[in-house]
Amino acid sequence: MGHKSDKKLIVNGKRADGRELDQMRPIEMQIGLVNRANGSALVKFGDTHAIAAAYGPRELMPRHKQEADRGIIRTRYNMAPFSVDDRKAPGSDRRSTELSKVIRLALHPVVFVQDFPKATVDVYIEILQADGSTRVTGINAASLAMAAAGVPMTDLVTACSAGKIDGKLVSDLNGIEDNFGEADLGYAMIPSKNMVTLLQMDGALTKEELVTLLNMAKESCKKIYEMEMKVLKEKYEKALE
Amino acid sequence: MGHKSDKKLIVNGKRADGRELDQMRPIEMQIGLVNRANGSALVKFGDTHAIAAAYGPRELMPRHKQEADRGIIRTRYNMAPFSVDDRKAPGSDRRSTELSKVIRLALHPVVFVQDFPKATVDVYIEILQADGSTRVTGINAASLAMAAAGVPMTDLVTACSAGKIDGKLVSDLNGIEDNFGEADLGYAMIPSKNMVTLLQMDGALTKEELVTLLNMAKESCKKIYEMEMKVLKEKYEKALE
Amino acid sequence: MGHKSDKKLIVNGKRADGRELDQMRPIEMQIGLVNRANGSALVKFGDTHAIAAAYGPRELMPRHKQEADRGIIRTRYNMAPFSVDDRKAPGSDRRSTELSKVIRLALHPVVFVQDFPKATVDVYIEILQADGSTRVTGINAASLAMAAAGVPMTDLVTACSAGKIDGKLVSDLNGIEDNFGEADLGYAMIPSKNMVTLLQMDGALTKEELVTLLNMAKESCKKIYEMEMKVLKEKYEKALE
Amino acid sequence: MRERYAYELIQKGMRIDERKFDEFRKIKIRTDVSNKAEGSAHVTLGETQVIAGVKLKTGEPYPDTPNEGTLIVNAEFTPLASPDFESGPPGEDAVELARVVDRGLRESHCLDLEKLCITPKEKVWTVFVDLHMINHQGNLLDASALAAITALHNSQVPKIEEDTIIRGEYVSKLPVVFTPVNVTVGKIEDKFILDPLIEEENILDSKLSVSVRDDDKICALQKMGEQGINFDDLEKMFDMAIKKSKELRKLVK
Amino acid sequence: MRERYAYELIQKGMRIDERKFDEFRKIKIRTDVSNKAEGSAHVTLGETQVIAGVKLKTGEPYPDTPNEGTLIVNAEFTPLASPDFESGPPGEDAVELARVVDRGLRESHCLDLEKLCITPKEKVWTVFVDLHMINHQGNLLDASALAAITALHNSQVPKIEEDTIIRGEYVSKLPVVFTPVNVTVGKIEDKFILDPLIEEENILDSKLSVSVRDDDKICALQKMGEQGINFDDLEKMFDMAIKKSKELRKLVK
Amino acid sequence: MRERYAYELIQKGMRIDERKFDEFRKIKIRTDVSNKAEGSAHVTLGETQVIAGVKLKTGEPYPDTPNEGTLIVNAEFTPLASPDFESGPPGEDAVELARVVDRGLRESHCLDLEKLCITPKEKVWTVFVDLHMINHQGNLLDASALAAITALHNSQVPKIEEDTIIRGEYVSKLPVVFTPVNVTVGKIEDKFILDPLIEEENILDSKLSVSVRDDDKICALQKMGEQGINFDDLEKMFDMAIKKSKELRKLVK
Repeated sequence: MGHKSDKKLIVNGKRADGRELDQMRPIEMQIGLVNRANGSALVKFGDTHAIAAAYGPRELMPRHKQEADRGIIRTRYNMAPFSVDDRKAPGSDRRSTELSKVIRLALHPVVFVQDFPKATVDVYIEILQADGSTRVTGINAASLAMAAAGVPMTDLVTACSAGKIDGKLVSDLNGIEDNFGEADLGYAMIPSKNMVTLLQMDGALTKEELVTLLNMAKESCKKIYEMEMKVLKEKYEKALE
Repeated sequence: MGHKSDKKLIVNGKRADGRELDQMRPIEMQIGLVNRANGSALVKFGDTHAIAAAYGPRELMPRHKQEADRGIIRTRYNMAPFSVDDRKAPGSDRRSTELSKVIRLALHPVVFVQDFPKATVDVYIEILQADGSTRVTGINAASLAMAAAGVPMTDLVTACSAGKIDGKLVSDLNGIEDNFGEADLGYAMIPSKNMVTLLQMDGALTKEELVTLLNMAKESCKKIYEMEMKVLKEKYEKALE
Repeated sequence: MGHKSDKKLIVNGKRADGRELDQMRPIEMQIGLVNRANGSALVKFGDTHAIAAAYGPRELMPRHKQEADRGIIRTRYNMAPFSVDDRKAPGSDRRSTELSKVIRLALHPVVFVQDFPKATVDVYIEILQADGSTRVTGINAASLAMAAAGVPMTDLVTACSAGKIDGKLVSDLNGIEDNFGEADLGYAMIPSKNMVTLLQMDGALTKEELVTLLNMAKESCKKIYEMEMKVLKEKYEKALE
Repeated sequence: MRERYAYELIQKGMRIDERKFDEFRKIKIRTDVSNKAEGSAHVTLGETQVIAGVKLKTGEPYPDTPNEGTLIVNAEFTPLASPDFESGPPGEDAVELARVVDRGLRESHCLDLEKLCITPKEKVWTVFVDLHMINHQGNLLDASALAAITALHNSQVPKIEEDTIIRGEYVSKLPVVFTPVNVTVGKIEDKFILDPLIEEENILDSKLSVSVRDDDKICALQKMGEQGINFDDLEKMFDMAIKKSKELRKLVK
Repeated sequence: MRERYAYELIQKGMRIDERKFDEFRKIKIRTDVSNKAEGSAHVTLGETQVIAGVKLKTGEPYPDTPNEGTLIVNAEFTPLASPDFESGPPGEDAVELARVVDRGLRESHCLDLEKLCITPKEKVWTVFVDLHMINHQGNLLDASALAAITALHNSQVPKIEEDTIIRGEYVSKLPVVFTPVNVTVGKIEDKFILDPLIEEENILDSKLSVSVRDDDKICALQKMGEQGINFDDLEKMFDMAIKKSKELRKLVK
Repeated sequence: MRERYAYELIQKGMRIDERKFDEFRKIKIRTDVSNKAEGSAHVTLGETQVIAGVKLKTGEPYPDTPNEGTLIVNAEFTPLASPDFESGPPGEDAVELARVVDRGLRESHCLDLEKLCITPKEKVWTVFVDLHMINHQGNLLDASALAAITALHNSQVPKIEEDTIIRGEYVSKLPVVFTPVNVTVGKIEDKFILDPLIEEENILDSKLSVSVRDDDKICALQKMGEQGINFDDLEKMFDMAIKKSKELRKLVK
């Protein structure tokens, strides 16, 4: 946030990539792909592509890490070295360590962990192409992958970003908007329960702006939720054929 | 040791900071502070500040590291990144690895390890400000922390430094004296038993100089011992009130 | 392979170090040296010196890595920091990781792993001086060390290199030939079974050249095998005296 | 035990240490606690203690901000501070804390980074803020953020002569223009509490960390904890944080 | 179970998925699958999937090749791709795969490295080929090598202005002059199979990876697996690899 | 078993291998044992074997000693040398050994570091002394120190042309001006022994490593072992070390 720049991100009321302020990029979702996993999904928010695979519930090893009365969730968020402008050195860094944690906590509220004591559900997210909003794209992919894997869940978690650029509040930041904008909100929720499970913001916003932004994010999540339900339904119908 | 320098460390028979040759810097000791630990202490030798916390005896994990007939002691000596002129990168290095070992062995002789089989006493030392003699300041803090924690011990371990600067033998080196002096002695002992438990020297000394230096260190330790007993006594008396 | 160079590696039909094309460097073998190990050997191919020590079969720890019905072999290939022109930083790197693996697999076929379930044979190879063909020199040392340790084996593994330099096929590459030649073959076999257990090549060879090279390597291995049997026999005879 | 007790009290509108839900423990702040640092602060929040130390080092600017100094925040969960902390590289909790404090400082633009440029494109000051945990009795994050901004306020810029830093001599104060403050709001069922004790932290459903600037703008948010937060509760949590931030900011000198 | 079945079928000259011994699974290759990369390829080999991404970076040349760019191949066995892969630094299998692919590319001289020199002795292009495993259903090595050479064929060299790489603008194609292809021949007792499924890989006695160039020259060999290979079988294995390499090479565009 | 036997013998004034308390095992020193090194030495102390290799590299001087070369000592407890050593980064014993040898060399000023300056403030020689354990039968420290100083004595300074080190060509000997020698005195109850076997090391109460220079000055001390040393015994231990150091020094050529 807040890199100084002469770049105009909004021209004549439209964003540099032609979108309206509250318009998300084209979204694609696909279930399957990684057939070694119990469930997997690919989600694209414009040029941001995230693939996720879920394994488990499976026995947690080493044993002394098991919990007797509940299962655990482990997540890994990882960017492919070629997913960004300057090659990213492989391996985890501070950013991916934090994101892996907040993603785990974003998914946790929907999972019946008490249904798989001593076991783990492992969710791996790979960012293949990064153009902003990677963590929320990854959460959507992860949520679909877990659902496809049959992990016991109350609902899907849906996620999106929003932010402030050139003084305006907008939905679904792309990479340039993320780098040169004034504020960036990462958001995930359980639509059926009106529960927020990821909330990260950096920037500088009045409380009123923040509340408006949250409402925009909530609206986006509703749309994403419908798409996710549709793709899951198609998957199941296809499976029943 | 032995950096060439034009710095005069002794002028008119007094050291740069105004001390006599055999004079230690002002010493402060305080017990408590880290109430999550079983025992803790802060010790200041002039501008060198060390805090230590002792945990245990507590069960040693993983289990295959336990010893059936005795407990173990683990120590960690660590410098805060801001404790030195040029920021120290966090994490252990070769120096701290060695110091953690010699500190552990300096403390070991007073501990009744056979009283806590399968368990460990963990002693953590943080150097918050470094102006020479950090390891010995840390040993004093550690010894007090262990005593305050009720670790079964025969006695306290007391520690101090001594050295040779500008051709003279002196007590309690500060940072500049350590860097530009001719020899540096790190020393710890169990006063009641006349036993030496830490002995490290670098420099170039005749045997006679070394023996003199050791006697100076022994004297210093006696004084430190009295201070330590006093602060412990106050602590206990306060506890009994 | 394939560094461009004006260096002539063959002059008047002889190699830079005076050898004929199919001539190996002087080979020395010695058993013993590391008496803490169950078996050890030093093998020299000219200026390439490798020492190997074998430990075991001994219990594999941690226990969850044990296999109920067979033992395992672990190998480590390591170059001493001073064994090469530019000091090598200590510790494993990608090259040594790969070589440790291919060496393990080169030795594996001769070992009766089912004879030591839950146990491990550990073979450590140190390159003290490197002048080409280090991995194959190391395999010969390892094979002798294992035999000397009494590891249950069907036969020895013998190893050598061959390659193409200045357009000619040659046996036993030295360091310069390895760096500036056109192809490099690493080869190990079990002579009595005509079985190849290491085969690595880099360069660019027609199939016909490759086959010729393999036959040269096979011949070299026969000679090495005789030397190895001789040194082992001497060892045993000496032991019986 | 203590957790169960804390839970039952909160149900009744009370807390173990008799505080109100929106009340912080007693705060003591000492500055200049490590004389090798360019600035430092020791924050005591009840029994919780954190030291922040600021060190300056010269380095290259980032290519996209050639005229600006850089800021790096690091946190050490020293094993000294809690029986639950272990030696070794920072775990995810330490990394998260450092990054949340970092964002609060960075996004508030509290440091005038352009004043930390020495030679454009070539040499700038790197400001290291190291957070050292001394005793963990809950709410390390708010204590750390408070220690960080206080240490920055009390830091000085060293003198440079012929490319060498002259340690101990300073040319100016560090250019601090805002005072962001962090307030974490804990949620347990339908109750909201500030400055949780460690026993309370262990029973919270979720937490929301809010970093607030002098002008009441919110500069960083981080939702923590295993449960979700009801969307409709967010505004209330922002209000609690903004209100309390004014009080905490007065303590920073 | 599946392994036993695969074994019994092979004894009878058959395979689980009804392929011939020298038949590869269906291959699909998509290029430009990651738009931040200078070039990329997604190879599907039956159910096995690998992505190769090429990134260019400027760096110093090696002292002994002052006029040549450099090539670095790296492989990530992401835990996504198989229940047997774990997070953490690359294990020996990932390192071996990367190094075998590297040797196949390097020894074939498929890249004209001299064209990747920017300023002799000072600045050259470093070509990173990152292999990202997506789904492991056997024969990752051949799929990776195919992805690598395809990605290189589809890569471009970025524009440089005043020492800065202009991302997204390109001046030329990467100078690829050969198309090495990798064919791994699996051996199980006296049978030889190509493109093993994972169930087949688990029962192979040994494998021989052969990298073949357009002119049928062999550029890299790597024997894998716990058992030896009969000396007299080697030539047959080379022949199988050379023959199949022509077929695979046609797929690279 | 062996330990118990060693203990009982020592009580009677005897040792397993029939040595006197102040007697070293037979020492053999070979130099130039690794021809890629600038100098090397292989020390055999009874069955204990250590190789020291010296390599020179150019680098920057430390800011506070701009006209001096630098010295780095590293020790590898290779798993080859003992069933108790493990692969992986150096443990605390290896680090301690390297640092004690380092201090003995450094504090004795045995190397004239000013002669290792190439260009003041910019370029100096870094001297790496790598200690490689080959067989551990006790007293690795004294053997290592002996190998280190011998290797330094036999090292040469490579030629430099146009900033490039010409490997294999040398311009001078390494400027070694002192010959520090390390003698470790072991203590078991009221007995003092030199050059302990590994069985003896395992039953020692404590050890004192003493590094002695040609002029009998003591340059480094390191107390090791789990028990304390009586203050009044120290002088006797120094005397033993100084006396024996003269004998060992004669072996260094």
